[in-house]
Amino acid sequence: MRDRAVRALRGLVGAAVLAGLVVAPWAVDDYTVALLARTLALGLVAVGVALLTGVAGLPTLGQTAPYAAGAYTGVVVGGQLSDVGPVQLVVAAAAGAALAVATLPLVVPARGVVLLMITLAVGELAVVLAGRWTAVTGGTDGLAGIAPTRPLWGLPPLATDRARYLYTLVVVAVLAGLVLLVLRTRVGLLLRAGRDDEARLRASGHRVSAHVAGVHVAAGAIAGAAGSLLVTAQQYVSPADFGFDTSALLLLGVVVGGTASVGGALVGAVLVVAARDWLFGALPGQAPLVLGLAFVAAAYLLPTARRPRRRPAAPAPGEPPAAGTPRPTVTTGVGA
Amino acid sequence: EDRPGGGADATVRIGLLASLSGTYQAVGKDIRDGFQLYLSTHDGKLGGKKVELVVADEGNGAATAVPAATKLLKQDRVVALTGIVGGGSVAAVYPLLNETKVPFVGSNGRPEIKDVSRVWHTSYLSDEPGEAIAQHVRDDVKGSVYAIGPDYQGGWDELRGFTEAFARAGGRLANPDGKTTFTPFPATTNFTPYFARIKASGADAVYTFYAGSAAVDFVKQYAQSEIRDVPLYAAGFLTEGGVLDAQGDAARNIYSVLNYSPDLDNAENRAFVAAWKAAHDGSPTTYAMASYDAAAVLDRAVAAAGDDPTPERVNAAIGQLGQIASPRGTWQFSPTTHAPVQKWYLRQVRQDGRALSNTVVGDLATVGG
Amino acid sequence: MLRIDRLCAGYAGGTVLHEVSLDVRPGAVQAVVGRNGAGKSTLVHCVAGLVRPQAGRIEIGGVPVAGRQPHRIARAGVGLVPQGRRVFSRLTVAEHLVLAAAPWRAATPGGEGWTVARVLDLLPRLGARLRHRGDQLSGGEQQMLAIARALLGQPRVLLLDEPCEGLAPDLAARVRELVGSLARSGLTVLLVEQQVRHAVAVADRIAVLEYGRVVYDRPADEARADPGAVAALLSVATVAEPPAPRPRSGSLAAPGPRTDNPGQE
Amino acid sequence: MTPLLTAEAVTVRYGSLAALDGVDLRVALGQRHALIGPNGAGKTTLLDVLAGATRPADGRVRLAGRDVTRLGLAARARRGVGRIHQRPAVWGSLTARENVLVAALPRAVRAGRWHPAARRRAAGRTADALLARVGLGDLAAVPAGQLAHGQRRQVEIAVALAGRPRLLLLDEPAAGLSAVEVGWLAEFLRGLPRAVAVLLVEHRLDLVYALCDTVTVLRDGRTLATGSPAEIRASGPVREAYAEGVT
Amino acid sequence: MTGVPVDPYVVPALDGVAYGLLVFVAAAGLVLCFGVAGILNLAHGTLFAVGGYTAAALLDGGWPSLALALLVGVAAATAAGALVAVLLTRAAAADHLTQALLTFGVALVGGSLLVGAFGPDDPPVRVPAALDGSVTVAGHRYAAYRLVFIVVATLLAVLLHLVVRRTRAGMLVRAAVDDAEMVAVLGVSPTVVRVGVLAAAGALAGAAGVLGAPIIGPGPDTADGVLLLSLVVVVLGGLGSMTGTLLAALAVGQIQTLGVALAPSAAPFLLFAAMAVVLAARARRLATARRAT
Ligand SMILES: Nc1ncnc2c1ncn2[C@@H]1O[C@H](COP(=O)(O)OP(=O)(O)OP(=O)(O)O)[C@@H](O)[C@H]1O
Ligand SMILES: Nc1ncnc2c1ncn2[C@@H]1O[C@H](COP(=O)(O)OP(=O)(O)OP(=O)(O)O)[C@@H](O)[C@H]1O
Ligand SMILES: [Mg+2]
Ligand SMILES: [Mg+2]
Repeated sequence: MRDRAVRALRGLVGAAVLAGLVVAPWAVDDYTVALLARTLALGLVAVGVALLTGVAGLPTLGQTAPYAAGAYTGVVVGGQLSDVGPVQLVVAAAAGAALAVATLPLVVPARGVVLLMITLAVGELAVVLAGRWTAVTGGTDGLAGIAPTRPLWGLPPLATDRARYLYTLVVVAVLAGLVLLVLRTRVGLLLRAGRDDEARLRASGHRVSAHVAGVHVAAGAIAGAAGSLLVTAQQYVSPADFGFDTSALLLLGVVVGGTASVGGALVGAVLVVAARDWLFGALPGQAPLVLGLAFVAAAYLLPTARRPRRRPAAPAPGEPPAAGTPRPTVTTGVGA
Repeated sequence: EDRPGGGADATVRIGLLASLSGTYQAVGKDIRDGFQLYLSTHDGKLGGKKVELVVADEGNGAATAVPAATKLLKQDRVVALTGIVGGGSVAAVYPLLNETKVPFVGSNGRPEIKDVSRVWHTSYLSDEPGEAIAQHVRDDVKGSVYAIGPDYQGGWDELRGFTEAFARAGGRLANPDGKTTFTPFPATTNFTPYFARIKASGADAVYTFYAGSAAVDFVKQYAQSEIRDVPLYAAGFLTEGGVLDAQGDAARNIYSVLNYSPDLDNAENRAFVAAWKAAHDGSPTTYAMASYDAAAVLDRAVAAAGDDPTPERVNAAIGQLGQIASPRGTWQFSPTTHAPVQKWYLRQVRQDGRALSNTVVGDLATVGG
Repeated sequence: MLRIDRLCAGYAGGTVLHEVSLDVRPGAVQAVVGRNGAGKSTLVHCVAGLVRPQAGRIEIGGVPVAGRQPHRIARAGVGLVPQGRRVFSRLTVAEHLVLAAAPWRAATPGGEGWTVARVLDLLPRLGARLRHRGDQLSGGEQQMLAIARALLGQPRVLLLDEPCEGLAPDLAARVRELVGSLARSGLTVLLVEQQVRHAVAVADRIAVLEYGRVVYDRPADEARADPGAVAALLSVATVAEPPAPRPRSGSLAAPGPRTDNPGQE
Repeated sequence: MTPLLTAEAVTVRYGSLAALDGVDLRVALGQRHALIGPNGAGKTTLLDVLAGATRPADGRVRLAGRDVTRLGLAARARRGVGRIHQRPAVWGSLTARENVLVAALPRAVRAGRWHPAARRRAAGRTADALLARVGLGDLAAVPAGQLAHGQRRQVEIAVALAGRPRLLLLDEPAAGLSAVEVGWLAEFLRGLPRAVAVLLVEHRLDLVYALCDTVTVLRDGRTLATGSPAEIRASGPVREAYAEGVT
Repeated sequence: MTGVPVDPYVVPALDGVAYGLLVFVAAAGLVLCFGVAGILNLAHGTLFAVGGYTAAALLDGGWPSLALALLVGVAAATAAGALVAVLLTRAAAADHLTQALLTFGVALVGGSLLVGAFGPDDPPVRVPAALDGSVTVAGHRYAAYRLVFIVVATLLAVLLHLVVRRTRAGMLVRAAVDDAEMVAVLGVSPTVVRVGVLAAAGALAGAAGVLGAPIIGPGPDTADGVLLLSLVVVVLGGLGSMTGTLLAALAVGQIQTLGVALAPSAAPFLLFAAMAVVLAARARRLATARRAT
């Protein structure tokens, strides 16, 4: 019963957040709008994280790497090639996807906690690289004063917070909608099946490694596009945008949003990131404390928390038994 | 729209952004306290107007600094912004300053910025401490010097300031390739392998820059290493503030260069130190002093800006201030960099009563601008 | 010994058991049969405390246990051989045996206690696999281990959920024999069994569960005398002729979209 | 009869234990072949090797004449090997229908339905038909993780059939099924197209004798005998060995 | 200057051993609760910091104060660990990610409270005078206190291995990871097992915090650093294997010292690059050896 209430509450919160996002530019001040634009970019990364972590059962802390690749590519494209948003988006997404392809040998064989640590390493390496590749990235101090983007050919550049926000909102809505549509096809079905039991999926003739590689690359592309959005939204970028705390916050946002749901992830990440940003301004010095309490409360409210589950006696065939890995309960805990 | 207008009893709203949580919170809290100390010793007024100080948390860097600064600038609509611990945060906030046309009187680090028309600093530029001490090290050390520092923008600037001036003075680096050794930051907690390299290089002295917990680790491990007898010179933060307590005896005899020391003998400093000690444990740091000075700068600028201190007027007034009397001695803004032209001091960690403290042992060059 | 009184239970999706009542005397074997999904395992799990009853009473030796924590029920002397074995995949057979030995109970009433030696004597195959981990055993070996684990807990009430699944025929026969002799020595047994033939052979009473309701509960002698009755209730078909598809009704796991589909969260 | 599947001298070792020790097996096209033996004889291990889940230390496996020893699960599934596991393996968070759908999709792709919607429709028809056939039509929308033990096995049977295999490997499909469902199952296996070969591992000998034309007895990783049900029944040594295996 | 070329790698190599062992001690609590019991406790670093701050507050340079600090630090961290367990109880049936959410929240709150209580500066830590110096090893000077860890870590590794593999308690913990319900059916409350594990892990973290304070001093950053390093070695070590974790810790120690000394320019990449490659290689090996039943 309580689960149902919480779920209903969640639905309400989700709807309220989405409605709020649409009316925000006319309802709140510039500060909040600027903050929301940044937050939405992160929300888009969260869509990729949810795709990997929730839908496909491949938990990740490394989406900041393609996110960073997309952001810096966006800067370079903006400076050298074109100030038109969609061009930057496409090239940045390609950069994110390319980075994901480069890391495939590392991530494809891994699952569960091992994957979590590998992606953590990838993310950290990306940040270190971003901090040292001064010629492109401006080093740890970052790049400031990036030229504004044009939303489309022939339109004026985005000069105000509201314009930047609306651009971000439209792009995020389109991309998240696209992901949702694709997930409604057999792709979503196969990803969820792979999360439950991989060997069984192989035994039905599916190429699981290809699915895994595909979803990594897709999430990379989404993160890349989000990187370009971040640049457009805040006209500034530094390695600090891609640090471990960003990864952790994204993952937590996705958990708060309900792991397997892409829309929930978007809302969850937006809520978590907005709460953090808002707290740092509103309660100076107390933000971590309040944020921590909020996380604890959220863990209690999650409906998945108390569902009885059936556990098979032997490890699921997809799980390497010799690893000594505790079953990534990501799969069963949420599932059964 | 709600910006307070003219009148003698009007208020001015000042934004202070500093790390109150995260890695740099010790520095951030000093900056906040220094500013508040100035206010509390001046009736809570700047330029004769009541001050409403809005404090926001910079967190660990740009990611959290930008939203907090956005709030101060766009929601609270402050007349001037002060504080900011991290150079990266300054860079990130800079476009917002341009957009909102609010002057920024920074009290700590700062990256290279092209257009400083609205940016002022009461601390110093990162390459100045090294520049100020290089000649002294050259004269004092008979032999080569090993340069080592943290691998991020601040570390690069600090060490570059030293190595360039040192080379100009005819000094020789002991580093094998003649280039500074940079350690991963903030990941490095164990410096022993670097000490082994220093030992192998046969250096006669070491110059470094670390701050915060890295400074504690560096100094404590240095004192137990094979090179503990090699003289250590540093930018002042190595032994500044709270880290000195944590380092304890390991810090004894370290030389550092800084624009301030609590034992400076001038009237402003005596008043400042006394007021500080009345409110806090221990002695004030350079961070607190710089923030105190930022308040002093704003005090005079707001007074000069007339009845309706708009951001533009305050900014213009800062440019006209001239000499500023401060606990560190008198200084003034450089017309080109908008950073102080000030005197630098050589300090050494010595016993001072029961505690160790940074004692001034000599004046170094006047640098800045 | 084991009294179940108007027990209702189920899951988030709906009620599965409807007013189930059973009374098992000490030293008796109560068999429960029923089609897949009838609620047999749910019933067993309720007694063991793994599913919380929605209503009704469960008494063990006169003490009400419904709603108690599973480990308390276990300490009250209830042992379980769960369906699907559920052995610990990363513990060796030897470790299972160490863990299962219940230090807080001396012996089964009326009989000498189960020792590791006695269990291995009964199930010699396990003795040859002592160093294997749970997930390195064959299906039948896992089933043996699940039985051994339950016996070593020195239960007073033993819940067996299809204990012979996956056992080779002769071993299955020996396990059924064991069930009979355990009951004769005073143990109370609740036995879920798919093969009516076998259930009737060892049980003192036999109950048929259908859509979560007890539709038949008689002494086994009666069932033996009239084998058609139980079979008809189960609409047992011969291997040759398939039965008509069964209807589904009641509140049992209503088909259709469930709100709690975890995949949709 | 042409052999569809041959296993030659297959050996699988786990440390010092030889779970399979030079096992030979031939399953002909359309044959109903049973594999019996005491617990721990190596039956499941052999199915693992045939399905491509375990790589043998020695020996080879041929499918329709081709050496498939080095092919993995997916590749063999695409060559027509279907499997039911001893412990029901379903996709717990997918509904029963989605479970069958997933298995039916590759088949629909191979059948040349390139339009995704057509493909999905085809797979959906297969799924509905199969679920109805195993008697789960009314539980199609329930997540498989919430089904009873026996119901999961029913789902798995449907999943295995959805791939339209040429060779069905069944590991104790009747275990945990109620008498009614066992009846269904038997009917099912009998009703399979003659082209489909079945390798059935089962401890319920009544079912084995009623369904199969050939029986192989495995014990301690070795084949003890192969023959018709009547021969196996009559063979003294076999009965003895089967009984001995557990004492 | 002696004029004789000094081998610059002796001390880093030795230091790598001591540092690796220190990392192992710091990670020991996490090996228990995450590696063995499968509970992802992101508050591990905070428990360590509790021990560290206790040490800073109580140590005065004498031996009795070290004993007292150990006692108080272990008690405080045990209590904190038990508190985490109690908080986790409701969310216990959930997956690692929910555990991560909850324990990360606890870590944030705990970190804020610690800094609130002890201030933002790194407090000084005074080791007993006998250990506060350096000794000469193979002609090189070396911090004496670090040598202590060679003893502590070895003891701890052996002890943990025995407890986890040989005692009934250890078996219960491992069994509860597989199937908590079946543990309950054996008559043992899984909640008690969980609270026990987290309390024990807290005790280990507290002890490590006290002993490690002179090297990884307590400060606002300590918790994060310790957590990250611990996670790295626990996962690298193969989750739950004491020998594996010990080897991983030693490897990490060598990477952070000898690796840095040999290739200083690669220093920022070394640890994570090595970790990613090793883990990926292992995952690949496991992926080829999967068995389906
Ligand atoms: N965890 C669960 N969540 C929701 N519904 C469940 C769950 N477990 C079982 N059910 C439902 O409860 C009903 C009864 O299940 P139960 O396992 O008790 O049947 P059973 O008689 O043991 O069947 P079988 O002979 O197949 O083992 C089934 O319809 C099943 O779908
Ligand atoms: N991964 C493994 N590691 C070690 N030994 C194993 C492993 N898997 C199986 N075995 C052993 O190999 C032998 C054969 O196992 P298998 O599962 O093939 O038996 P089975 O004939 O299917 O028996 P059952 O009828 O009980 O299911 C068993 O003794 C088992 O203990
Ligand atoms: Mg059942
Ligand atoms: Mg088997």
